[in-house]
Amino acid sequence: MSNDLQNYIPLLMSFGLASLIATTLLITSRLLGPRIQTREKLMPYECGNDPVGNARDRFSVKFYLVCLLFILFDIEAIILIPWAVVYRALAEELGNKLFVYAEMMIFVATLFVGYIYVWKKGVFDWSK
Amino acid sequence: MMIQWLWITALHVAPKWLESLVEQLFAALPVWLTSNLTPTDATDFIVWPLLQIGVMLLIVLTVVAYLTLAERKVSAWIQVRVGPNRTGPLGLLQPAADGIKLLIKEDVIPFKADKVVFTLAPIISMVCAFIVLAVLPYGPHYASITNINIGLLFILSVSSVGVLGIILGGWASNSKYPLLGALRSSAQMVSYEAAIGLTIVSALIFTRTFSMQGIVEAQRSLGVWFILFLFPSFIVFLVSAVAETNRAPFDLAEAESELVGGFHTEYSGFRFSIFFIAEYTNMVVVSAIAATLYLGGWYVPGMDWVAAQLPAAYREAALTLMGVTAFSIKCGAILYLFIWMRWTFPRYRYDQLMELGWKWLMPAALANIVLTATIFILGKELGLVRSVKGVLEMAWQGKVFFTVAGFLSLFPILALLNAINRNSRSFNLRAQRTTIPLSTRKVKLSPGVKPA
Amino acid sequence: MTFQQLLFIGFAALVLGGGIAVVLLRNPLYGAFALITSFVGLSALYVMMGAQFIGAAQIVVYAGAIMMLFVFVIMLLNVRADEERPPRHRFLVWLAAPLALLLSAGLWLAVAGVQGDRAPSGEAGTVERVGKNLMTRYLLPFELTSVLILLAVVGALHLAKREKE
Amino acid sequence: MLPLLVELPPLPTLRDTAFIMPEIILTLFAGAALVLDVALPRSKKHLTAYFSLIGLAFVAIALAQQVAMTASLLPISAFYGMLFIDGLSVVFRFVFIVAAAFSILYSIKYLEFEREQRGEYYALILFSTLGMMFVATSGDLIALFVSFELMSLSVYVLVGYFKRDKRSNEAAMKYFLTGIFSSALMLYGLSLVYGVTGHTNLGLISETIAGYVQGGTAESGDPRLLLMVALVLVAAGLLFKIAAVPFHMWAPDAYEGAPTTVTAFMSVGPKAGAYVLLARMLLFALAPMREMENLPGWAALLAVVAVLTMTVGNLAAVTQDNVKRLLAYSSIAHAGYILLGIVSGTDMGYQGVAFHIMTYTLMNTGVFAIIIALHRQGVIGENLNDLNGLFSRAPSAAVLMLIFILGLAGIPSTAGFVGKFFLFGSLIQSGKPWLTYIAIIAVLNAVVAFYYYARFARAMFLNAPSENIADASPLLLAPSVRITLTLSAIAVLFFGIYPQPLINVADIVAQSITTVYAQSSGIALR
Amino acid sequence: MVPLSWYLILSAALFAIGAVGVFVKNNIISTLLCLELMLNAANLAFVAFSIFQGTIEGQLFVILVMAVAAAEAGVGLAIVIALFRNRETLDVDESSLLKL
Repeated sequence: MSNDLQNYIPLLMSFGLASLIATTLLITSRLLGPRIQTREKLMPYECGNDPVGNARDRFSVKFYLVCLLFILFDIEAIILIPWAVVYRALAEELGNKLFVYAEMMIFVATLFVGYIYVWKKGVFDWSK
Repeated sequence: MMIQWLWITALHVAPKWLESLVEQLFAALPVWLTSNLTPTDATDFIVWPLLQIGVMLLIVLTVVAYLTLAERKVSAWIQVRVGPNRTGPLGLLQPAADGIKLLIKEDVIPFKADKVVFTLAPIISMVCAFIVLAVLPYGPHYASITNINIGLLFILSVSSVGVLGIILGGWASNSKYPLLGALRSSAQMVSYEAAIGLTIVSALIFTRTFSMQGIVEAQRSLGVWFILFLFPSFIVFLVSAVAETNRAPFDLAEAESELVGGFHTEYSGFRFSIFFIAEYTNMVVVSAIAATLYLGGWYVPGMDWVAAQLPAAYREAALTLMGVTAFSIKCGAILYLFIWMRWTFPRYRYDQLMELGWKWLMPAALANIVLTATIFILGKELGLVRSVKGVLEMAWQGKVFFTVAGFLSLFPILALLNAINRNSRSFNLRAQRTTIPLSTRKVKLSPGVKPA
Repeated sequence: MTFQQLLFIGFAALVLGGGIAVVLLRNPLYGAFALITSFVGLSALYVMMGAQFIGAAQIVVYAGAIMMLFVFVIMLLNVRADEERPPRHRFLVWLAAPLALLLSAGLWLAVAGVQGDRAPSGEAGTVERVGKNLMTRYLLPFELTSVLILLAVVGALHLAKREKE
Repeated sequence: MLPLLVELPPLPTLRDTAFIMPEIILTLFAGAALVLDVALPRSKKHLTAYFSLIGLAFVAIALAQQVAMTASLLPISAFYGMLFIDGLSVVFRFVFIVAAAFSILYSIKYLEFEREQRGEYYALILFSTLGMMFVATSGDLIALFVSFELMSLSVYVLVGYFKRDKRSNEAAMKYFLTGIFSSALMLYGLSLVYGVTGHTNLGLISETIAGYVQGGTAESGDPRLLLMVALVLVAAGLLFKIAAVPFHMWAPDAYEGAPTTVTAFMSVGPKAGAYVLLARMLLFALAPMREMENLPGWAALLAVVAVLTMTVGNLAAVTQDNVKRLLAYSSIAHAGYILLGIVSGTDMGYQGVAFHIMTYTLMNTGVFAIIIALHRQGVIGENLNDLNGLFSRAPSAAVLMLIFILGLAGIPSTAGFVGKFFLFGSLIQSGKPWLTYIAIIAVLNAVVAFYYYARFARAMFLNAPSENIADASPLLLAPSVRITLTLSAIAVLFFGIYPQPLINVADIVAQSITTVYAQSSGIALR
Repeated sequence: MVPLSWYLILSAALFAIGAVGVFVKNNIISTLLCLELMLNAANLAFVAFSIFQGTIEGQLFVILVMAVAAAEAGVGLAIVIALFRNRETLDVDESSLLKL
């Protein structure tokens, strides 16, 4: 087993422990609490009125668009991260300092075109 | 200051037996404590970390419990009230009372709900909040539970999964308010998560590692906190962090005083409180990240010097003590800032919230990456910084340069934001007022009457 | 059997279980959830191999972002469970296990000879190594990716956005 | 700290950047088209089209600088072997530019008419072209995969471009699902290729595989087994893209449902891109696996697919009444013909592939241009009946259409004939008896094809105009389109009678393939 | 130590499951999920080969495949949304306007 892998074992343990605590607490609460179930109590909450219609209706597509943009910026961040980490070292090793700088600027500039496009298409304007 | 000096001098003149006691104590501590990175057998890397994690979870749970009390106390103080003061002295037993009350509440599952997912959602939230605690740098290496290479990235990834708990909870309730609340919460969290991801990139240029301990060490080797170099990034991070934890003034989705309580409307009893605990744990985690990335983690300038004044036997112990204390104080300060913000700023509208995330913080984070990279190259060209075997080294001129440049880079960023948002309607009150045409005003004022 | 092999079996079970659940579960939301479980298992396997960066990226990109998008769309369209219809090409369900076995066995046969199961080299998947190669040798596909992302934004926006006429 | 990368390669120089100058220009123009679209008012959006055309002209000029490089037959590599400039890449990039330019030109009026005039459309075509151009130049699996996805992803969007049209949506969905499925197949195959050889560079892969095939089997196992699995997966993925027979089901639907202009584009551009990728994978990376001892090589595999493809394509086309579906099957059949050239493995075959793809681009876009023009108010213009009496209504359009149709059918004295002659002839020239049999099947197929192409001619020239076509208004042929169509018709006839100039161009491609093939084990790409 | 073949077998099994799922599922979104499974199987094979051979290319491939997969998911789900808006069903077979 590599030395490095051992650092991950505690993560596994804390995962187990956390889920154990959560389930234990839930079960304890289930055992301790009273159980008097009435129809009104189990009804979905709609400010005291009887529920109207189906709860799972469809939503604005804006949520999808926001999530889509999140994905793309997330990917960008994930790709930028290795760059940021090696930026210093590479700038030294390659001798040409501007090279590492420029390649990222190209990447960011390309995405910035997309950013402008998305902005102008009004995706960020929630009220519209 | 005086007390510290007294303490140091006292240690210097301390009797030999005390010194030997400390030495023995350290020798008696199991191997894992000083070097849990190279365990020798199963006990070392199963039993002890397990204990460590258990203790940590216990501590954090207590901290979270008292965080709720602190929040109530501080809010009371800000509003010139007293706050909880009946249970125990100063209301110190209030969290326990709350916990017990919630534990013996009835466990209600709405009949329309999807039972499996309804149960699973809070557990996911809680696990995602707690698992991150294992990688935080509470102090020098043996005071933290584990130090993985990709600590920061791990935190990012777990928090991105954590959103699932919220969205599943809202969906499983099969009720309108929770579902809407969950969608809005998750859209909000997701928006600000992107900003966090990008703003961390600019910090990584200086840290060059994801390891949380490595980030602290990077600041320690320079003797500087990165907030000086990365002030714009810190601002972006802080704002995004508040939004990411769904706290006021960004608590749109669960604005309990105006709307119904968001994704956990249908949750009651201890199910609700698990969400609650997860939320507060996330606050702790986020403040810990901010403290680590920008405020030096457990490092305080001068602590190495103080430790060097001590006899060798105490050094580790003193460093640990100082480190853990410093870390707690920093986290506490940021947490206090969170609570303070809640009672100071009015709530945003949802469109303002999205706009702030996408039109202000996102370009700010992007511009900051570009600026930080440029400043770094500049500093390098000027010969102010060099790295020796991967460790950054700079003289005071370099530090001054980066600090000044870091603060100055705030201006181009602000100029950019101003330029691109000049016509923004969400944050420009004058523009908002003029958009309401006179003809549509409901209240017609008779001539001669001035509006109040 | 070493501890590591035990871990592998555990995570592999997670991955496979998730995968099978994706195929068997009728509710797409459950399917998405099962897939996330599978991805978490995969990420753990990557970390076990030493590809830490990939492991983290797997969760951030797949579990955190792509699956979030799926969940959003499922909720957005209110996709219900498949009706009580039998799955298409039912015979394929029975074919799945033999197919998987066949493919696996073939691979095993083929791989066992070629690779001779070398030990994984340490520090194979660190961020530094990935970054350095991505920024120098593989610069071109890397920049191309940004164009790909731009294209995806443009395309998806066009398709999903409701036009105001 | 970790040991850093052992040896860093030298930085890309200006020379390297010069090689991707066409691509850089294209990217700039595509991005600018997007920004332009946002900036322009609704009534002026068609300007993006002209802007894109200007961009393509610049790209062509930049590409012309590279023509001289093809003189030396050895490929030039840049960006550490990521790029691979040879005759094949230069010639085919011109083909892509022409395909894109024609599609844009024919789209302007059509989109105006459908009220879908937007800059995104042209930007997407440019992005797709960018992907194709990188497919043609990439010398590395990673770059190949990313650029191939760039190419396909924009076409998925383009197919669903009419988002209010159900058929467009459905076509996009089908195309997307099959496309991603084939990508996944290919990706898995690529992972096995990488696993066996340990490289992603095409040259190094070829070298390694040659070693395995020639005698590396003495070790404990036979890597060729794994390679076979990889080959099948990669080939299946690629055959999906070119709609070869076991994997052709999506093509008619996608062709029918897509906006006609997009159909025109995807039947020539991305398809040619897929052919190039196929050529790169089979004729370069996996070239040593053409024929192997004790194991079937890809030549036999591909021969079976080719025969099936042309037979099924032609037979299915006979029964179609929808022009777009008919042309879809016809393009499936043509895919079969083109595969024959790859199977034959001779110079003549490769010349035929290049020649046929080039002329096919002209002819197919031409046919589609007329169909696009037929599309008017109330008339979908996609049924064969809609062509009835075209000669009496629009004689020039009918004649142009006839020339393109005859070219597709491969009537002597058109360029289509020369292409088929080379493709079929190469089979006989190769001297292997089983290939001769295939040539006979191919010729029989071409005869079947005459039948359905003749239906076009009959509809246009012999049938009376149908009653339900109320308007006798002239077709929507803008002057620029008319000129382009006339020029391409003349080209089809000219190269049918005097093919030598185009054969010379095709020969550049063939030479670059054979040079690389001959030296596949010797070329080090760094 | 876990041998390479274990990882490869897992990846092959995952690939087969995904491929079968693509053909079996009625729902387009479920089909897309199965496609993601297939891509991930390929990723696993890439990483395993990369680690066991000590070459980095496989991991770079995986990072770019992730970007590609994200782009694909975005476009694919956008197509799903456009389709659903017009047709109100996500059944693969139902009332196909295009003949097969």
